[in-house]
Amino acid sequence: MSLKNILENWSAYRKDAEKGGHHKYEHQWGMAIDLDLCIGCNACSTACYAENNLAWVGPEKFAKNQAMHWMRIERYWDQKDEEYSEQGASFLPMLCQNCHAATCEPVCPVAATYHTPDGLNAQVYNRCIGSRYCSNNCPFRVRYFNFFSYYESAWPAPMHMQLNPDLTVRDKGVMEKCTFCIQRIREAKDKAKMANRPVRDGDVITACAQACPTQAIVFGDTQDPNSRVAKLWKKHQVERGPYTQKKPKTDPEIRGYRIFEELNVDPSIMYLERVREEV
Amino acid sequence: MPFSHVRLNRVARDGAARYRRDGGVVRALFLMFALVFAGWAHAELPVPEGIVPPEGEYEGKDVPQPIEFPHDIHAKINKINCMYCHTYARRSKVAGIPPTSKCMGCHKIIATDKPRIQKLTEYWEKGESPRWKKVHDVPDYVHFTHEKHLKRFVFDKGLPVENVDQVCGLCHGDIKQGTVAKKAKPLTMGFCRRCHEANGGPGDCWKCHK
Amino acid sequence: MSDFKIDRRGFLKALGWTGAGTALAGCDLPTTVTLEEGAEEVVSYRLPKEYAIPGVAVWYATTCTQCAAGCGLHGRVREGRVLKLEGNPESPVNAGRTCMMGQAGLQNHYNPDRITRPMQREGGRLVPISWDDALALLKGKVGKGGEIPAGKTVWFTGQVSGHQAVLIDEHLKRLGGGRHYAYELVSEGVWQKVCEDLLGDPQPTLDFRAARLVVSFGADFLGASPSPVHFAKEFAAFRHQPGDRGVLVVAEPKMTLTGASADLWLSPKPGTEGALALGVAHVLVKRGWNVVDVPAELRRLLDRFDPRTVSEITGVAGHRIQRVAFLLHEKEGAGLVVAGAGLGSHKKAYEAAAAAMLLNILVGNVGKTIKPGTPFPEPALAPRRGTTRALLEFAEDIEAGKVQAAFIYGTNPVFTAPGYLKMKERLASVPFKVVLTQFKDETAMEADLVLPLHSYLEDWGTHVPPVAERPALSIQQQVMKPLYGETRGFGDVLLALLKDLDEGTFGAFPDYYAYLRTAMENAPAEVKGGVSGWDEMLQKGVLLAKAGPAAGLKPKLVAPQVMPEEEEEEAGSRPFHLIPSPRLGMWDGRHANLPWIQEAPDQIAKVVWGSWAELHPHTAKELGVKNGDYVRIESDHGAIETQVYVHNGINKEAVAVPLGQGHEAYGRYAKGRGVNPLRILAPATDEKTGELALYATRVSVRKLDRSEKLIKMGGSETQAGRKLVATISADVYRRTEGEV
Amino acid sequence: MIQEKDINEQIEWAKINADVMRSLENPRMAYWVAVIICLLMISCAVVAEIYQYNVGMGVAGLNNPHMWDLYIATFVFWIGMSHSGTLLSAILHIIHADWRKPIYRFAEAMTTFSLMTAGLFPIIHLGRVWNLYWVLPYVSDRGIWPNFRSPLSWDAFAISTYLSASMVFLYIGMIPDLAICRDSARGWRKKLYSVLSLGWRGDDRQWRNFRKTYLLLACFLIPLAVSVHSIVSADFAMSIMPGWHVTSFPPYFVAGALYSGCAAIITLFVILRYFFRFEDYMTLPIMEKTAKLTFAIAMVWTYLNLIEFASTWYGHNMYDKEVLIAKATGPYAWVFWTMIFCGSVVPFALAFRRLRRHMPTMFVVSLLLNLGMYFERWMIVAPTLSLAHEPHQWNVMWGSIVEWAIVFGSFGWFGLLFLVFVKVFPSVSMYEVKEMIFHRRHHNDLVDILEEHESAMHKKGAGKPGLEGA
Repeated sequence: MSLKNILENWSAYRKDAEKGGHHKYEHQWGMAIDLDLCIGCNACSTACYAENNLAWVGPEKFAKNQAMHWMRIERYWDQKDEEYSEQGASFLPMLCQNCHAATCEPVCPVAATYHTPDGLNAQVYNRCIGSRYCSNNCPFRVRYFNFFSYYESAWPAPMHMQLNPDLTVRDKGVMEKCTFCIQRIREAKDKAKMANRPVRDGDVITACAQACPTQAIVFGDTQDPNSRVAKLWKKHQVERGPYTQKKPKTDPEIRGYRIFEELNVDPSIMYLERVREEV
Repeated sequence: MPFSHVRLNRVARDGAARYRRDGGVVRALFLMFALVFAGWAHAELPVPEGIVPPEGEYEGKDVPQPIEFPHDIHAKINKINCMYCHTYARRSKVAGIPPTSKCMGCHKIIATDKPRIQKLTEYWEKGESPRWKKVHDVPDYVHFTHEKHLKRFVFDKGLPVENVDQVCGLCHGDIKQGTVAKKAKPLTMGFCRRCHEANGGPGDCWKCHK
Repeated sequence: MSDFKIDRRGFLKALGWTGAGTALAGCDLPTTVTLEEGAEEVVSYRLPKEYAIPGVAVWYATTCTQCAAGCGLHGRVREGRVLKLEGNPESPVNAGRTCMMGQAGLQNHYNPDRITRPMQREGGRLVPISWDDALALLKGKVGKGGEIPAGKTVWFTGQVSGHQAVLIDEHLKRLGGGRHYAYELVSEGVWQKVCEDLLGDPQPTLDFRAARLVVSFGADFLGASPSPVHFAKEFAAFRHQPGDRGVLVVAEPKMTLTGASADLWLSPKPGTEGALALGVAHVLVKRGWNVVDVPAELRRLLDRFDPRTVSEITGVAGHRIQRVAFLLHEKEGAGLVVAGAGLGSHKKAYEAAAAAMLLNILVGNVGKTIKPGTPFPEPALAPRRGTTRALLEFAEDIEAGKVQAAFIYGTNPVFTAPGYLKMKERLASVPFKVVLTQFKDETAMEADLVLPLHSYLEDWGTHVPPVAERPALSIQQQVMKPLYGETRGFGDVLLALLKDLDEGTFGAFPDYYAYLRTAMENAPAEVKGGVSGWDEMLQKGVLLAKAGPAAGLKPKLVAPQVMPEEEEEEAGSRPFHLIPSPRLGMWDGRHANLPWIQEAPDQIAKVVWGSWAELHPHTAKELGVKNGDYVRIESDHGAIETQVYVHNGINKEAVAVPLGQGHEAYGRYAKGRGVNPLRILAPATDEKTGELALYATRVSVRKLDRSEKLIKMGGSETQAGRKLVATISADVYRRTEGEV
Repeated sequence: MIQEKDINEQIEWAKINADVMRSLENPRMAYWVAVIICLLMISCAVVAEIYQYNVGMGVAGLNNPHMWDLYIATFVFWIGMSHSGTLLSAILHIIHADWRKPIYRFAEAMTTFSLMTAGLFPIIHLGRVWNLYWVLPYVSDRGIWPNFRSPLSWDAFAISTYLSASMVFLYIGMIPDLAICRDSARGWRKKLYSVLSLGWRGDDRQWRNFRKTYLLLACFLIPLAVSVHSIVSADFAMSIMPGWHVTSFPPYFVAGALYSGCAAIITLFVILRYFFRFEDYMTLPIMEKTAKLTFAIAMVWTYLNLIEFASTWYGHNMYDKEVLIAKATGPYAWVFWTMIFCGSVVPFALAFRRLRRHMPTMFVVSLLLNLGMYFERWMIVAPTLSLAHEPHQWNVMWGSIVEWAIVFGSFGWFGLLFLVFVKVFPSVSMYEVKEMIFHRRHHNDLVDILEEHESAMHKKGAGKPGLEGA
């Protein structure tokens, strides 16, 4: 946040934070994740490790909940008390929801995390001082902190040759999280700019969405009405903004919902309900 | 804006410059001389109209290269365009070093008797490229693209391509005054930001930080 | 591919304008990239390809060899380094998608534990030698007039196909026709046999898109299957047919990845899946829902399997059996019953699979959802499907002294063979063992000669995917220059061997690349599939071949004898069935050396970096164990000790220990983690096919007074009343869902 | 019962000086032992901190849900501790409760030192402490500024202001006493005091200015003190987390702060009284008054606690409720109930006259109260993090040896600062005690006092003690 921003856009920041987000959007990147298609196979998670220079931490630190998986597949047993879990397991791909009214943003003392004109929660690694307030204030718990310096341990030569030059390798003391593959977005936008055309739907696809064997993840610009993701949002009557969905609670016929919507954080990821045959 | 933060910045910048000038009397003297030189050099290089040049000077140190490549001969005397050799600049985020084959393209014939060229030929015949020393660099967490800057300042403005050196010079100084390149601008965040604010570049952190 | 010469240390610095940054951490710590002028080096291309631009990525098409499925890949290469793998959209196997193993391929390629020099056994230990010595040694043993007598040299490999397979055949032919064993632990030999016998086609096409109901008897087609990504893709299409959602029923003793997404997950006692299938058949016939008439013999058999009896045998409730039968009837002709490893691992596996196939025939699925196979037009290139039988036969042949020299490639028998086979000792009795590998795995440790191979991203080859929408040939292209000077391509090594034996035929080819290129350019048209030029082949990466002649499906009704004649012995002292379950990711243990795979939680138990034993809550209560407690799992052939994870996705009579851990070698990331359940298998094979009966071991489980925190992901096992994963019923869904 | 006097009104000025000066004389063995212990505690912390700095925050056992833990709890604890001084010296000064006079000095010192301790913790807990200065708004070449919406950057301002203000307040209040010390000291102390007493001669003009300044600072300090802990509470209240997002947090925190502060005062009261033989000044009645004050605040705190529980309970916010129930029944239950016991039950000991007058009891009680208050801070930070909205990330942690070592060391740091203070500066305000006695002699009648004062100023005789100190 430069002084310019503070002085000129302060009220805008404040008001629009209540309305949910930035004062003017170029894009509003978003996702739709179909939980009925998700088979919980971990492909997205591993793809994320490969794309985003995620450090693997090893068993000891994993045991301490210090793992760094931006994309984690949560598995829940919904029929824990029955004899057998006859409807299988419930899988939930959980990643940063890039909320428009993000709770992580206002609390960062140095504005290392802020809302971009693309509708993303940016995390500027080299501005972060590691107060970890943002992670504390994230209802989804999807912000991961570099508790140690993993460079030597996670990428012993020649593994470091795999590192993606389009992102920083985060060092100890820095908060990090899913960026919706900002490097891919940036590349697509640069390409579009060089060709003097707007970014088209399908120009950007995140690593997880690209890998997903069942294509359960759809990524795109929810602001562009013709994008696949925007159509999905419309179809399932999920809208941007605070928790005032058209969907009446009684009507179960629309599968779309956003997690912790009632907190009014206005997430950018719509989940589609899992369907199960009543047999 | 109620009060000019530009002024504040100038204060700060001078502070930064002063900070940079700590380094003993010798260096200070050298630097004073250099500033004079730089000022003169700057006068040499016109700024295309419609561009507010980024403020800030920097006195880079001399970097000995494996071959003392004479930019002056190529660019100043022979008027070779920057992008003839640094051809990736308009197609990629990096300007790149010209492939050895490109050098040999001319120097199979031209000036083959010069020691520098013979050294080059050695490399070529060994099937290697010279290991140049990197002079201009931005931190690893910065995303800078040459292509977009060239598009904005050269092609979109319809600036004649033979004057591209004026645009390059905004951040690289007047390279063609000397032989091997020497850092002439601070290339710090303040340097970039001031130019962005003056020329309406993006102010979004994530445009440049990765 | 990028055409500049530079040593590996300089690699990152190559075109360092962006390259150097990659190696270095981004924040203001000592690891930060230095901005000091002249501190870093920049090396330019020497003679660049026109498409090679520093800072701009180039994509090369290649083929994944992390499992035998042969998915098409695109490798993202920048500054000469492969950075990321994505699926090749043109591949009929994966259509642009990948699985976690494919993603982790990078770590296989960049693995710090790769061996970089040939090694020879000298007095018990492996010492580095030069390639010349290695080849000389090979020449002396298996070269022209080598020590090894004709016909005594064998190849023991994983599933191979394409020109590598051709060259292996050529090699064996020239050595007097030794045998080529193709061994895959995760295989479906039984199912293939059943298809061959009952349908007359070993590999019919399973059309998920045409199916509205899939009943799986222990077939983990989404997870450990011949082609996980392909089936996942098909499954997605099957699940979301516009307006009509496919229903998945899975019957298996331990919940696999497939079972986890089932609408109805049934847990028959291990080994009783066949009975369950017959129970369903019984209902079908009794209700007259069968579309083909049933021979009297079969009818007599089915009479014995009324729901009540069957639910006694299997422990599955009667109304569930009725329900499955009804579903099959309701979706008549649009159902698909598959059987796989889950049950293909008991002594009666064949019969059980036959019973499953019986259901298909009864409700007339054959021809509708089960269609004639589409074999690859060129049999010589077709995959040599790996089976577990191959392993057993290899072991026998070693005993019988039929093996004097063994070339081992693409598999790790010492680790994956059941303990009772004593593969280590057996191999020792083979005079000359050559292991071609990237890593010092358990088998390599036993070798007389270890030849370091390129990683699959450095190597050339062709692969024919075993399962695909249509027959195809996937080209494995070198994606980046080899990391190490001393490694060689598998094809190159084969070619070297062959040149020595038959200079006339193979002398013309300087290297495998040349051979491959010639072979492909002169390949028959139906293989090339319309693509002519070599460059175009490389660009596409996959050639869509014309299907060869398929055997028509001739369904045959038999009466499978699913019940064992005598009751299982030692059931008393060994109450539990051991289920050494393969899993997507770790597979049969070949990926235990990839940190990304180790750190990726198991899909069901969410445990990382180790082994665990899955137990049903009821069983756990009886044993008085909870998560993290250590138990001793003991069979007649040994015991293993590991921690417990309790969940209700496993049969009460079963204890599942996942495969893949318990390596004694295989690099820093794999060595000494967890336990290997294969160590304690009881010798048992399927009676008909002789396939290894993986799940036929009875064990006892005893609590140890040792307990540690189970290293797993996730705090709460339930959603704790939140709306995280919401579930709605399918009929509601059907009323509303149009196409997306 | 007989109304007994707060202080013996017949003490001679000279005796007061002598008594207080005695506390500055060369220390006894016990003092050095205490110093050594403090130094050892500090060295624990220093070693731990160096290790943490080099290896990473992970060694403190922090993890994904528990991004904050004891560091922040301790930070809040020390901040709270700091409020007592202001309470006694400023608030009671303004409401003319003159019984505060013998004891406010060390309370004031306590304020400053606990702030100096608290200030360390935000620094210790930063992931990249070398960039600490980024939270301050300074003009930089990069033209970027801190995020003024973040409670953490408010903390930075609030605490630094409070610290500087209370230091000045402490110092100003000491000047006349320093002059007294100067007159009787020799050696390095002479030099020190002469510099610090700013040439105080105790003449009329100086006194007038002095009183103005003192009153002014007092008025300035009171709102500051209240705001500081409100802002600290904002670190939690401004968040969205269940158990943190509570409207009543600012008053709750301030009450808690005064509470722990008073408890600490009692502790130090007892210690000083015992070691420095201050029975004449730190008298039982004063102790009683302090105890009563503490008791009142304890009740306020308890009340606010109940308010918070009730609002959570009837608020029917699922997440809040879960956290509350988990606090009472979950793995942290023993901490929670200890806190309730120490914070709300133990203070009833202060309701009994006999106990109030029994020093050892008061000592133990005050320690218990502070233990309770420490646990309170812990219970604010940890449980919320261990089970917030996302059940998948639920996890309980108890901190690591490194974390505990640093927390432990902070007490040593505070102790050391205080030990140094009591030996270098008079821990009882001599001139104010004299004032107090003077007032008492004249029945606290302000008018009389002023007249007396005037006359005293006029016919100032050599033997006749005046207000100007000895």
